[in-house]
Amino acid sequence: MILVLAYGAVLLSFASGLLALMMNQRQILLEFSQYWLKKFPDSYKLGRSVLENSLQEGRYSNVLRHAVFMLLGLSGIFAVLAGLSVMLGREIITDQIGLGLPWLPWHVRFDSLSGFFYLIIGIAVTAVSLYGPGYVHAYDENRHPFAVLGLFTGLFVSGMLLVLLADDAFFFMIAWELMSVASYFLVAFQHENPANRHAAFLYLLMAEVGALAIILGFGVLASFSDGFTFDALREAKLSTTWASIAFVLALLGFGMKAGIVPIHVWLPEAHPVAPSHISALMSGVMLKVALYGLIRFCYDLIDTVHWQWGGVVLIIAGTVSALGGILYAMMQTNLKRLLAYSSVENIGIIFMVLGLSMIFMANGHPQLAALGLLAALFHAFNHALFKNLLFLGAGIIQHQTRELNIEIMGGLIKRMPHTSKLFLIGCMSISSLPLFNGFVSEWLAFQTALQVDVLDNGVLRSLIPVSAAALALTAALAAACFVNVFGMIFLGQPRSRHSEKAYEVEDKGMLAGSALLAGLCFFIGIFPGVIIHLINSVAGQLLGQTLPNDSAFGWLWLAPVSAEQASYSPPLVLIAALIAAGISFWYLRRNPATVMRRAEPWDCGFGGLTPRMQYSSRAFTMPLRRIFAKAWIIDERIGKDMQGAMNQDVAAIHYQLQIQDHSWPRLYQPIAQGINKLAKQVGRIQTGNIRVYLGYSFVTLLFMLWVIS
Amino acid sequence: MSWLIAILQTLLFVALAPLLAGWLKWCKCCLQNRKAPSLFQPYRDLIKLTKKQPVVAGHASWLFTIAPYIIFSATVLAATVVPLIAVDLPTSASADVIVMVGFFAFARFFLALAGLDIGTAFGGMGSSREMTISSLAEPAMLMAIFTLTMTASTTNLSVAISHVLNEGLVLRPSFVFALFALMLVAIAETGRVPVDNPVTHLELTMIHEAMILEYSGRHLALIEWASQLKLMLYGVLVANIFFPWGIAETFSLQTLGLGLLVILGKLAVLAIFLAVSETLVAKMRMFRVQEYLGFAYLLGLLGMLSHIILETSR
Amino acid sequence: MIAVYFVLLIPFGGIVFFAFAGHKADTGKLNVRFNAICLLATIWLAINVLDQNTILSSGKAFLIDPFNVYLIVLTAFVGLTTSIFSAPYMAHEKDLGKLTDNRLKLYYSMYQGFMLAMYLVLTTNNMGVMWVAMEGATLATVLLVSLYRTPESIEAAWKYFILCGVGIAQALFGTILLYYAAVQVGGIENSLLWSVLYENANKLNPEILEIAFVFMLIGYGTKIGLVPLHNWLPDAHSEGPTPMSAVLSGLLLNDALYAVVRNKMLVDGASHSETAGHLMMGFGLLSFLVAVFFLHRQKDIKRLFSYSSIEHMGMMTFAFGIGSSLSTFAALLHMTVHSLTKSAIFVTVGHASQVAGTQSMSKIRGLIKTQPRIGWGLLIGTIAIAGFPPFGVFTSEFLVLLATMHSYPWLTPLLLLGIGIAFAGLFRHLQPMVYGDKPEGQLPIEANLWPVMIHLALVLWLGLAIPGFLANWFSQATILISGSAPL
Amino acid sequence: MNIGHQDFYTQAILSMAALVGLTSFLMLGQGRLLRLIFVFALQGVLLTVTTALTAYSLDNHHLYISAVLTLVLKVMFIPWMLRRQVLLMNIHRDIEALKNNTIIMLGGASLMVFSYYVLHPIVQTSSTIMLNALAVSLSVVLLGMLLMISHRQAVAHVVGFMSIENGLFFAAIVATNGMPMVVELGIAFDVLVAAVLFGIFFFHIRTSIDSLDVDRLNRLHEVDK
Repeated sequence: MILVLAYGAVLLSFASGLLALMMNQRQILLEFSQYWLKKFPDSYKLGRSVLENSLQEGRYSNVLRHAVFMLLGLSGIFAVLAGLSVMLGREIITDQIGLGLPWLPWHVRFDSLSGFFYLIIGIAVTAVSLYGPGYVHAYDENRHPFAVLGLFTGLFVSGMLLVLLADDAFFFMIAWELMSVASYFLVAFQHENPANRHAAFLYLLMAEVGALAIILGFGVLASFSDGFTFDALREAKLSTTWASIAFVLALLGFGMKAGIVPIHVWLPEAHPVAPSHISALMSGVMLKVALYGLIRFCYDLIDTVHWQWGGVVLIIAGTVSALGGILYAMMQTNLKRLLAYSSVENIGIIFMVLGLSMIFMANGHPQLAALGLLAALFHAFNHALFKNLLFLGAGIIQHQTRELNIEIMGGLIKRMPHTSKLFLIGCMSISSLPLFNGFVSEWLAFQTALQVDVLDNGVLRSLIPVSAAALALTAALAAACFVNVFGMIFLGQPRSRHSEKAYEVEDKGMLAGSALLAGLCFFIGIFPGVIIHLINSVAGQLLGQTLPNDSAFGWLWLAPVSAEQASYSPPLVLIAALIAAGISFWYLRRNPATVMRRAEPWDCGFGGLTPRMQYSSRAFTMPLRRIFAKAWIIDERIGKDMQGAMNQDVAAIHYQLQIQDHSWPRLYQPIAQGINKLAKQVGRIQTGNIRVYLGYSFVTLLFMLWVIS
Repeated sequence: MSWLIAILQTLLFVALAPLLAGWLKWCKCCLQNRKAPSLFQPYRDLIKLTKKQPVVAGHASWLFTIAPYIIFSATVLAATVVPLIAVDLPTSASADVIVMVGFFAFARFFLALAGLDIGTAFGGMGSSREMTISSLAEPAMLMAIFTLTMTASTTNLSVAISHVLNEGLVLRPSFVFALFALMLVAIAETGRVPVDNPVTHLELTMIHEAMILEYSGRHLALIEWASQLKLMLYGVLVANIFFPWGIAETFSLQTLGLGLLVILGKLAVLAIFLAVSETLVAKMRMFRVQEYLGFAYLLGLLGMLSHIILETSR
Repeated sequence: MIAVYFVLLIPFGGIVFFAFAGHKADTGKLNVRFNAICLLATIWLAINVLDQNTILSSGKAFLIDPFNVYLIVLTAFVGLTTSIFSAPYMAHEKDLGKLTDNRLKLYYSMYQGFMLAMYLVLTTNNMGVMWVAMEGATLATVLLVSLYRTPESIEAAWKYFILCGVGIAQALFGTILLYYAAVQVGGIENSLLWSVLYENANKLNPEILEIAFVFMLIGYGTKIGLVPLHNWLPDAHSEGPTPMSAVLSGLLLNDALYAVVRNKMLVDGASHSETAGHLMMGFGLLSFLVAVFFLHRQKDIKRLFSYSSIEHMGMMTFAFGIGSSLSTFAALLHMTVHSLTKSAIFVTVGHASQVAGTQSMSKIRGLIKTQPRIGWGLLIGTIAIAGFPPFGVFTSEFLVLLATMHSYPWLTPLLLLGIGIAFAGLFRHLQPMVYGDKPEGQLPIEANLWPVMIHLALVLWLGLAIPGFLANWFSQATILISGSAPL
Repeated sequence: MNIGHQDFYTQAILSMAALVGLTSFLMLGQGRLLRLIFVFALQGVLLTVTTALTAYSLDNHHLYISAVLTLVLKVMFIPWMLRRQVLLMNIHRDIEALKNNTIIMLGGASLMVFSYYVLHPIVQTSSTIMLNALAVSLSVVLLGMLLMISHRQAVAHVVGFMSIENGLFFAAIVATNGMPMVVELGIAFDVLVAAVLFGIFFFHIRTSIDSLDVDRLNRLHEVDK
């Protein structure tokens, strides 16, 4: 039954993809329907009318668009149901599909871990499919055919779902690459602008390299076992060295997809150029699938995680990514690029917490390991929610203002009231403020880090608190970053014509999709127990250890370790907050004489404040840019136009700022240049002179004869 | 019973905050040979402000008008967490120290947004600087707090405090470091000299004031009150974490009364220290703040390490 | 078994017919018919083999076993689809005035000649005849390479001719040595027959066989396009008419490899050292890695894909060289999917270059906008050849990687590096061609893309699931070659 | 072992082998096309004689046929065709200046040694003659390649190619008393076709680069100029 739901989700998304192909086939459908109606003239009055309506010239494309997304949404709902039921049932379902290699059919395994990520994907996909029709409506059918978009969206989603189902290396890689390739086409969707092409190329290249690393990782396991099924791989008895090699390969492969620094560069390139609902899926969900891969590989396949250095590596990589991600994010002015970098940050946090749990596992504290895993998965879940929300919001803004550059927005809070509220919720949860879901997982992360006392190893005991402090810094910077974002986009006065003219989006679906996510953000923030209960089953299956929190009042109190040590009760906090706010509000508003009066803001008496006098995003982040100057390659130019007598007084000042990621010049350009150089050298052997060629075969012959004898 | 005490304690917090501010001002005046206003001047200011009609910047949005309420109640929530006169109260169980930091972040978030909302240069400048400083201060503060929580192996403030209380007078090097770190952070977070100067209105030097420049009437009152409350909170943190003696562990009238008196005493002393330092030290440049906070972070780190290496090394 | 004679006689008839009938408007269609009938014949043949695994014709002249039967069908199939493509293509070339009736006459009759040679190579049981047929293939195609009579094409043809001629001569020397070794043993009747040799392999003198194998490897290796003997390949592919490139890449290289493997089986039978395997591995890896770098510096679209052929042949040679059952299975599969995919790609490439009016990649732009089917065909084809699932190439490469991981773990990084760089090389050239806005003055052309779709569909099918009979053949052949069944 | 102890047939074969080798050397050093072709024809004659000799001594009839084939192809047709081409394009006068001729010669000599060395394992299995004969034919093959590498004239390349064929043929005769008939015929057919094609190609190359200098066939390359 559960399996039916799981397969149903895959098939439905696949079907939505195929249905999208019908976009250009209206004529054929029309003829077919005519024929059908002739065949049974007096049947299905209703179906007939529906058919005729939907096949009308003007209607057709719209109807189809909605149908496609409806299927997608259905698959999302199926995925949610499947995930929930498998996690509540706490069972493991296995199956085989008669495809694949002759001696190796596709093995399927659906357990709590898969179920949890199924849930994530399901929610995201549902929201996106609510949002989608309104968004893609803007595309011009001739330049950007919906058939392509819909097809690859469907393939993309089904690929992700299949990855979660896979239970042998071969099937896993097929699903994995299906996901990559489909998303590649989505990134390249608007391929007439070079940015997309470049991003798509980079993305596919890194996906390929990562996939190769993963294959090799499986290969290492496989060469110690018989066959590529995960069951066989689990049996593999590896020496520590080989286990470490496999781990490093997996980290490289999955990390490349998840986007940890410094192998993250495809992310900020690919996410901005993809259609917003796709970037939402990529950033919110696909990265999680990579995370799933890593967890599956490290916790499940490499049977006993005996090496705590793996955890240390994860912690360090995670910390670097978290800090780097948020610092880079802060300097971006392209909204979606910024969000992409902030995904890097969140993934970093998740990796860090995973590393913690790995260390606890290695030191024989399974319960704390479970705590860490819980924090990581919970944060993954939250990130999926609010990052989706933010990307969808960004999509709406782009849709309404034709702009992504936050430097030239402003004042939208009045023009787009609903969007602004939803976006605000997103910002609050991502900067992990209490009462929102982001905070809960951050809190759990801190709690995990604070358990370091149980460890014996002094180095770890001092390393982990430092990384925890880095986590704190990250959180604070994230808050600053998103204050900047929200302030620049929605507050103050409009900085450009577009944002002056902007208005709230009509399409209810787009708002509904975002509202769903926003609501979840808040709900989970208030009742985290719900999700924790689910994740416990995952931990139970992976580590054979759950948290004590599953007690009575689990929904009210959050006491992961013990009520003595730490506890947090969002509902009470919410109530208290409401009381406090209510009292002060009532008390101060009771006097009718003191209604608000509007006036011009203080302008130092010069008069004529213009929008250009507001703090811009660049200005907002300037202090941090000064303080962390080493983190970027900053190219700041100030040009002055002089005029007047002896060119003394300044007429105008031009300010240019380029900020670049260190990893480009340090890592990527050298590789590219190296390959080109090598290719040039290799090219020399083909001189074009036939006698030289004959010489080659002559020499080869002699050489090989010599080798033989 | 305990709930009642908790609520009373919170009210006490809210009520006493302006008094502390007044006392601080009084001390400074005395140190600077100025004629001091009465201790209750802050109360008068607040009342006056609530009576006034609030004026709001022309194109400020709803966010600007509700921000004060949010800021105030967030700070009050933080106050519920910190034990003032008695430990093991249910409220401090419902939210631990990390959550308290979260509340501060919450208030700050909206304060900064409000600063940006009015769409003038000052607001933006203020929010930018505020976010910068706070994002540097937060790790330092957490380092300091972690030292404590790892000693007491809990993040629940009242449990931690009673733990310190029960183990009696133990000289912990880590605590010394943590204490100084926390003090430095407190000064930065509450916007005192040398990081920020609450009394100045010289545009280019102000941080906190720049953000609330457009506020008036009851809004201003709320924000002022919130910042006084914040000052007191930090004071109580420093006082009760590191010198918890005298705080009530049982809910009898005299213990509570004693606790109240003791804490008043501690705060008074702290305020004097603060006043002296503010009189002696000059405000530092914006871009030297990172060194200041870096030092605070370093102290916190040292505290942490000394806790790990010196105190519980195995 | 009569089927074999059909398989051989039909193309022979084709040669004669086209040579004397002269070129008419419908010759292209006739060519399709010939190939279609031939395909039927091969299928008939395959059905014969289906029940009993190996068939020796009377007089042992022909040998059909699981190793070559699927190659035969593949040859016929690719031959057919390519002829389907070539009919409108050549017509268009004629309209452009690049070709005359006489040349087309030559083209079609030599097309059949090439097919005949291919069938002969595959079906014959006689090593000598195999050599003759291989040489015949060269002779049949050399004139087609120079079909356009441009200086480049003539140069390419000359190089092809000389290099392959000299190379194949080495193979003959190897054959003679083989024969000699067999004669030495004595008591072996008509000892050039592969089946006979295979039975008595253990009696043969290993040293002689190894020397012979060196000559074979050099000789047939030239045809496979192993570095550094590959130099003729890109020239011939890029200068000849595109259908020729398709069949050269899709069939000729396979069959040369087939010949080498046949000989390797003998050597392995004779000597139990792995010398032959190691030689093949070395050659394969070298070709693979070098070709990968060449991909990056191509300007001509057909050259690009011919280098990718070298790369893949290198990988197959490497896989056969490893000689474990897994790698052998992978190599057999790779032969199939590679020739399907590569010929499909060449078909689209031909159309693309007709759309742009040039083969230089800097001029081919915005195919998806100009003619979506061609653009998508090229894109999907390249995705497939670059080894992305769910296409079959991925399956085989996956298996090759794992097999290498099993047998020679320290070589896998090289393979991975190669695959990565190759991918980058292909896509850096591909993307600008298919994406982007439609350039000026490019007109959609009359293109028949069914071959492409069928090929890619088959490759997809093979990637998702290998049909039972094929899997059976593969595993039989694997047992034949490597001595044990895959897993 | 001493050649004196061999029977007449063997002695004859060995001397033939020596002569064949000699002719290859002559060709290698030869700059004039007409002489080159003549020497090539001479080699063909030697092959024919060898074949006939073998056929007679083993009275193996199908070898007579291959002898005749050799005579027709290698002695008459191909030299005639080549000569005709050369005269047609009147390049019979220009001498190809061979660079460092002596080195090439020495290289050729060392090749002969090398081929003995390579084929040495065969000694265990068979009499020395076979070894010698095979070695000679191998060296003829290698010399043929060397000829092609050292000469720039397309005609010379054809001659080299054909002399390689000769070497193979010689090996086939002396080592294995000829291949099976069908193979012999096939090879002969291939050679014939090849010869014809070469004729065609001379014409094409001539028209495209108006010379037969293969060094000028260098448009297709991978080197950045």
